[in-house]
Amino acid sequence: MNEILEVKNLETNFFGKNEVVKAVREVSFNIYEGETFGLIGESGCGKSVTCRSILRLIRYPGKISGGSIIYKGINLLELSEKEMIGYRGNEIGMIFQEPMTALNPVLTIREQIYEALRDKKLTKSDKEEKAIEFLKIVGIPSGKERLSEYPHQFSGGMRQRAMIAAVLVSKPKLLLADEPTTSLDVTIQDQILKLINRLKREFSMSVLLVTHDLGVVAEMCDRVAVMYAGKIMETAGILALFSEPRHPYTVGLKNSIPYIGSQNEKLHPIEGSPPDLSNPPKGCPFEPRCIYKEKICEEILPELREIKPGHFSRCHFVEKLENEKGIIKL
Amino acid sequence: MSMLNYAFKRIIQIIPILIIVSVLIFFMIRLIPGDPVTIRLGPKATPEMVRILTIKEGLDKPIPVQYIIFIKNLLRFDMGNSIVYHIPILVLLKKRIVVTLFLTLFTLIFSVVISFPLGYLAGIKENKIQDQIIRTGALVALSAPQFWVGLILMILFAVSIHIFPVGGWGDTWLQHLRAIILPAFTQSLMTAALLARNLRNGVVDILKMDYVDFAKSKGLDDKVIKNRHIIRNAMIPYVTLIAMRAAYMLGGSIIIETVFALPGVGALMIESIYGRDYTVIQGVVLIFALVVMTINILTDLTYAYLDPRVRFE
Amino acid sequence: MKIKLILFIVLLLVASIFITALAEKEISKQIVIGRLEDSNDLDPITQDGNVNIWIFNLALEGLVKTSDDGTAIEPCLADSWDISEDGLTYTFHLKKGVKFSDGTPVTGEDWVWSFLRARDTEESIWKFSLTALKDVTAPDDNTVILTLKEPWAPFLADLAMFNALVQKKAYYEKVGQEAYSQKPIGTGPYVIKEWKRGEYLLLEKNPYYHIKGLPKTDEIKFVVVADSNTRILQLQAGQIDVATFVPFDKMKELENDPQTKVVGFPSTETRTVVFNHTKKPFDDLRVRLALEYATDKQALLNFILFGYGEVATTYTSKAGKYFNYGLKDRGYDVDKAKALLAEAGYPDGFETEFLLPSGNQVYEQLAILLKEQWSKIGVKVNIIALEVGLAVTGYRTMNYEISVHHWTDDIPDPSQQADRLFIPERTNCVWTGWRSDRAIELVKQGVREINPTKREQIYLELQQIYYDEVVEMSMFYVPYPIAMRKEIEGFVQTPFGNYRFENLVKYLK
Amino acid sequence: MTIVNKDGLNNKKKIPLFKRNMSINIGLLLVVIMLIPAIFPQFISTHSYTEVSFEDMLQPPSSKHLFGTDNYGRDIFSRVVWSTRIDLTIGVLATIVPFIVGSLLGLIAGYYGKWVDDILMRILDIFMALPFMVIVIAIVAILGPGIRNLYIAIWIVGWKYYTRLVRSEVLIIKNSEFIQAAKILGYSNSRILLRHILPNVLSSSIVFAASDVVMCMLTGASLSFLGLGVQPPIPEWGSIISGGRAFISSAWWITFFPGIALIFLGTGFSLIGDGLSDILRTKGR
Repeated sequence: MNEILEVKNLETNFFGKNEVVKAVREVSFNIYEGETFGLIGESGCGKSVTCRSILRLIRYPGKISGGSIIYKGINLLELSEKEMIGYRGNEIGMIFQEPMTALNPVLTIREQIYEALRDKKLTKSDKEEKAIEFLKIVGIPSGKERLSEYPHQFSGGMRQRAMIAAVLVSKPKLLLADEPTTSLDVTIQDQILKLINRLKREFSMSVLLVTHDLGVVAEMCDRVAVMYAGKIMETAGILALFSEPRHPYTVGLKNSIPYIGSQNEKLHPIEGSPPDLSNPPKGCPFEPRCIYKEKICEEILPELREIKPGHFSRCHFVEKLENEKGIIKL
Repeated sequence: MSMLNYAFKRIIQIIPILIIVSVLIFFMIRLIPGDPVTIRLGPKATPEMVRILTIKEGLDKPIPVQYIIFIKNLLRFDMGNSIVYHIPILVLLKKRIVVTLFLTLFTLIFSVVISFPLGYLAGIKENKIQDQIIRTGALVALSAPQFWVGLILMILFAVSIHIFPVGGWGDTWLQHLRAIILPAFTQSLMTAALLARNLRNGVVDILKMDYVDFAKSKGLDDKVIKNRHIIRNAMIPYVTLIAMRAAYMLGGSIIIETVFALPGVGALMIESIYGRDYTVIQGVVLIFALVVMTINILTDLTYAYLDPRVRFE
Repeated sequence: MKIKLILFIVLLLVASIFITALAEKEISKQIVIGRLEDSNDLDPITQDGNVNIWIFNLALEGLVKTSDDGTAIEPCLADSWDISEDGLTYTFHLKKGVKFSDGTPVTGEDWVWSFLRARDTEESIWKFSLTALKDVTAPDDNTVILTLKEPWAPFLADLAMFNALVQKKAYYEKVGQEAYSQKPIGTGPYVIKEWKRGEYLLLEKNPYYHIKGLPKTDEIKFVVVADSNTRILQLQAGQIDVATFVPFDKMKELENDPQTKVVGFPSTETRTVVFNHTKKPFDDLRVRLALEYATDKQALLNFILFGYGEVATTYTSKAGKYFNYGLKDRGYDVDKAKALLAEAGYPDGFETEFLLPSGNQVYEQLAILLKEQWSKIGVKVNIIALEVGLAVTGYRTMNYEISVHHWTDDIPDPSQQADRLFIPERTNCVWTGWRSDRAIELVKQGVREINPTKREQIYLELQQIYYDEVVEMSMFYVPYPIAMRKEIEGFVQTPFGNYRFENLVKYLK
Repeated sequence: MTIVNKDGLNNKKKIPLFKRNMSINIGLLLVVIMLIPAIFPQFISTHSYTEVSFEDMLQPPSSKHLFGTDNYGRDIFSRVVWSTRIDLTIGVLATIVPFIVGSLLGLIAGYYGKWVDDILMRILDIFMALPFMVIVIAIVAILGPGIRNLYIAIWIVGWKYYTRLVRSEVLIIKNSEFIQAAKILGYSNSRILLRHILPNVLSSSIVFAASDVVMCMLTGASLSFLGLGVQPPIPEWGSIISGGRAFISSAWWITFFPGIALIFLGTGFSLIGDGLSDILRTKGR
């Protein structure tokens, strides 16, 4: 199984008038062909920024200040803007969180799907055919009529489907899904996730799924990276992550969601709030909220250590956690 | 509601407003002390002369009666004769309107030519030096009194070097063209400034929009994004503003027309107020009101046309 | 020898070329005149103001006309006339073969019609000038006989007025009042060719004009340039050839400009500062005198008229008939003024309002400067510049304390102005509220007295009364400020404002 | 899932307005500079602004007369200085009243809707349909000129813009949760209007007001320019300019300097308005 994408020490900063917000700090992970890789964390932890960095969609005053993003052996960060265009869409597609804002309100769905079909040879009728076909694929019936409608005439779920269609027509190999379901209500969420799963198989894509929802991760992902305050705290296979999490933050996350059939209904939200990223603590960023914290945590930022094959964690007390399995309710 | 019904509904709404406006203006101008006759005859006219002329002009009748006559004629599309010039208002207005239309048209052309590139540039260069310069320029332009700018331009381009005539309208179309450039430019400064700011802010906001990124993520090149996704969306408020300015200018730009001695609607308006040429004032104001409201309706319709999200209630 | 000869011939040729060049100086076909406002009614009977009056002499003519300097009555369409002893019958012997501008001959019928219409038209505000006229007859096309109800001294002068001009009856009856007021037909040097309201009035040479070779210029174009400043700039830029109503502050500049020249044509215009006699303290002669003494008229003249015109001593102008040269300017004397004020019971002066129409630069200057000068005797002036209509109303309703205005005669005779000024029924003594039975008496005599010397005495006395009473404060006699391109010759404006353009030409270099 | 929602990108420390916005600073600076002549003209002006002298007529700028003299020989510099107070007051006073009245009307129209709204909007339509300058001139003509009536005229025509602005804002905010909540909690309308809605809808009309000050100054100047403004010989930039108009070919300085002063002050206010709108826009995002 070979890598399709490798992110190494990615650094993305936002340069405000009087401060620099370090949104993504030395993030590294990789995605294998055909797998779904999850990136989870509270909103603002930098997961979306990481996602956009891959397509180099970081807006002024943001800037990718370091690291490398290697897609099929090519470092995207070294490409010219012109070369980059070649990768957007055809190679890497992206589904945005808010279809309402991601679709141009004054353009018909037709225009927005057609423009993704960049093959010059295509005639109008070809394009229409394709568009309708893909609308059907994403589950929008009677595409012919819907094509000439505007986004605001679509329901939330339909809009998301339409956007997915607009992304898929150019058959990307890697699909970035930035919180694709956050803006939708639960029933629709499930449909969309299922849809993504199905399409992933049909088009044999790899997927990077960005979400703050452990449930979604559990349902979709093969491997997961947990992000906190712009850093990766833990990376693991989905089972490992849930069965034996090796980072207090991950634990915290887990304890904060109800489990069907779990013994006690009591939930443990994580107290406190993430650090200010314009001057991150020099120690462990999670330290202030951590229940295992000790002196050292303030002083030294732990390494991301491989504690088991394929299982990485950034904590001084991985072993301690291992011994106290008890607190982890399954 | 369909566009047509909507338009129709709006057009119906015009009528009562027109009626109220007509009443307002009719009585308001007659409230102003001084009447056309004494003003024209001057302070030393004998009461006898005044009496004769008042009767001649039909101003001896009670005001309500005059109003009824006015409305009667209006329904026959006759606005009556100018008290000062003794010719039909419409005849008098025709050439004045030509001047004002000409002025408005050129002002708009200048405004767009100036504001579009600048506004767009400022937008995409948000907070960069170009943006700063353009915005400051716009601010200064906004705070510059038109009559002053007009005079200064006159000194520069008409008095020192005779590139343009110093006011006046001329007889041939060529002269009209030369005559209109300075005033149109003067007037365009403010409009251009407003438009440029409007476009700039529009572009700035749109650039923050996800759909621009989404378009990018689809691998579109900058040209397509610029034309299809940025400009097209930014045009909506821009075009609306242009229409509003047009409506404003069609009222006749009293200041500009005074400074450049252009025989436009504005000049006619102020002449008529000074001369208490009641019939002309009524006529012009009514026409103006009609034009403004029509343009407002057209604006809303264009807006609806450009922005599919707008629905008619 | 030969060479000399050749040289001589060459010189001869060159010289001849020069001479021919000088001989026939080319003149322009059209002359453009910039004026303040457009005419509004060209029917001399129904029209109502100078904008029309001043141009009638170009298109229409009467039996007599005033001389260019306005002092005398000259024959026009009448070669000569005789007046009966009782002064009730005027017989005019007409010039032969005079044609209207449409080529048809002038008939006696036209004359009779013209006079009766002038006298009897209800909506004419000028009827008053012909009230004495009893009857008109034309025994033949070369004689017109006018008979009067009573002896009327200014009658000849009245006949020189714009409403006594001969017009074509048949044409009027054909086109009707409305069209006629756009384009009357007469015998004058010019014909109305085109009139674009508010823009220009185009006059064209009358091919049938009764004086051969005149007028010299084919077309006269009056353009409306309401804004004085623009008018001047257009003159300097050569867009117009003549600018009327030149602001006096501009005259110097235009005089020095190599392109232009200026003329101040003497006029009957008198500028006066009026007092409302019905309001304290202006009912008191001493106060009026004090203000007169506190006013440095010469300084004001220099300031406002830049030396054009002269200080006025009475209500009528030198250009008018029977001017009283005996009256002298009282001069500028602040102490005397203070004394008078004190005497009148205002030792530390008083506060008053000065009403004037806004936008009139000359009036505004006058007000501002008087404010300055009068402050020296403790009189505090508050300037109230009202929009024209408001100003006129305020003035006519005597709702003012001090104001300013001017007067111009229409006829070369003092009777019209005297009547307007001294007969309270007319304008309440130009809205001063002052009245003098002696003056009223004199005015009545003035129009009946045929004997010139006796008549002169009457008007001299009137001027004396006005002077002694300081009815108004007469300020200046103001000329018509005209500026024109250097190439313009023969521009004439009579003291009554009428334009005379028979000899107006523009030389092309 | 209870995840403490805190946006790492936006939790900037509260930086005081002035630090944050340059144009406001500059704008304030300009205005403050112009306040000096407005408050202490007597110390700055070099001559009396009314004193006329035949000798000094139409003098070009010199050490004696910084900005030269006009056709009365009056010192332009001193006149420009003395004008500042008047124009400043015109600008501010002419804006405040329409701002308050207009905003309140907009508030009422927007909040109560129904017939109140209808009536107000129809009136607004009528005012919109009448040409601005014509009304102003007519009103000034009816009331007679002078600063007081000039204010009234501008007030009468000025309110409509604020009404429109505020009304549209109210319509948006009216249906937001917290207003609904306030209603459910049974707060009185007046309390909801003033405590909850007003603070949220005022911003845009404050911004407009800042730029409106300029418009009012220009309108005032324009009216004086047309001879309907302040009474002579009181100096006012517009009237100085119109007075100098006759001399633009010979004495440019009469026209030039008051214009500059007007632009200077105008730009000051515009900058403030611009800055404010910037802040609001960033807040809005």
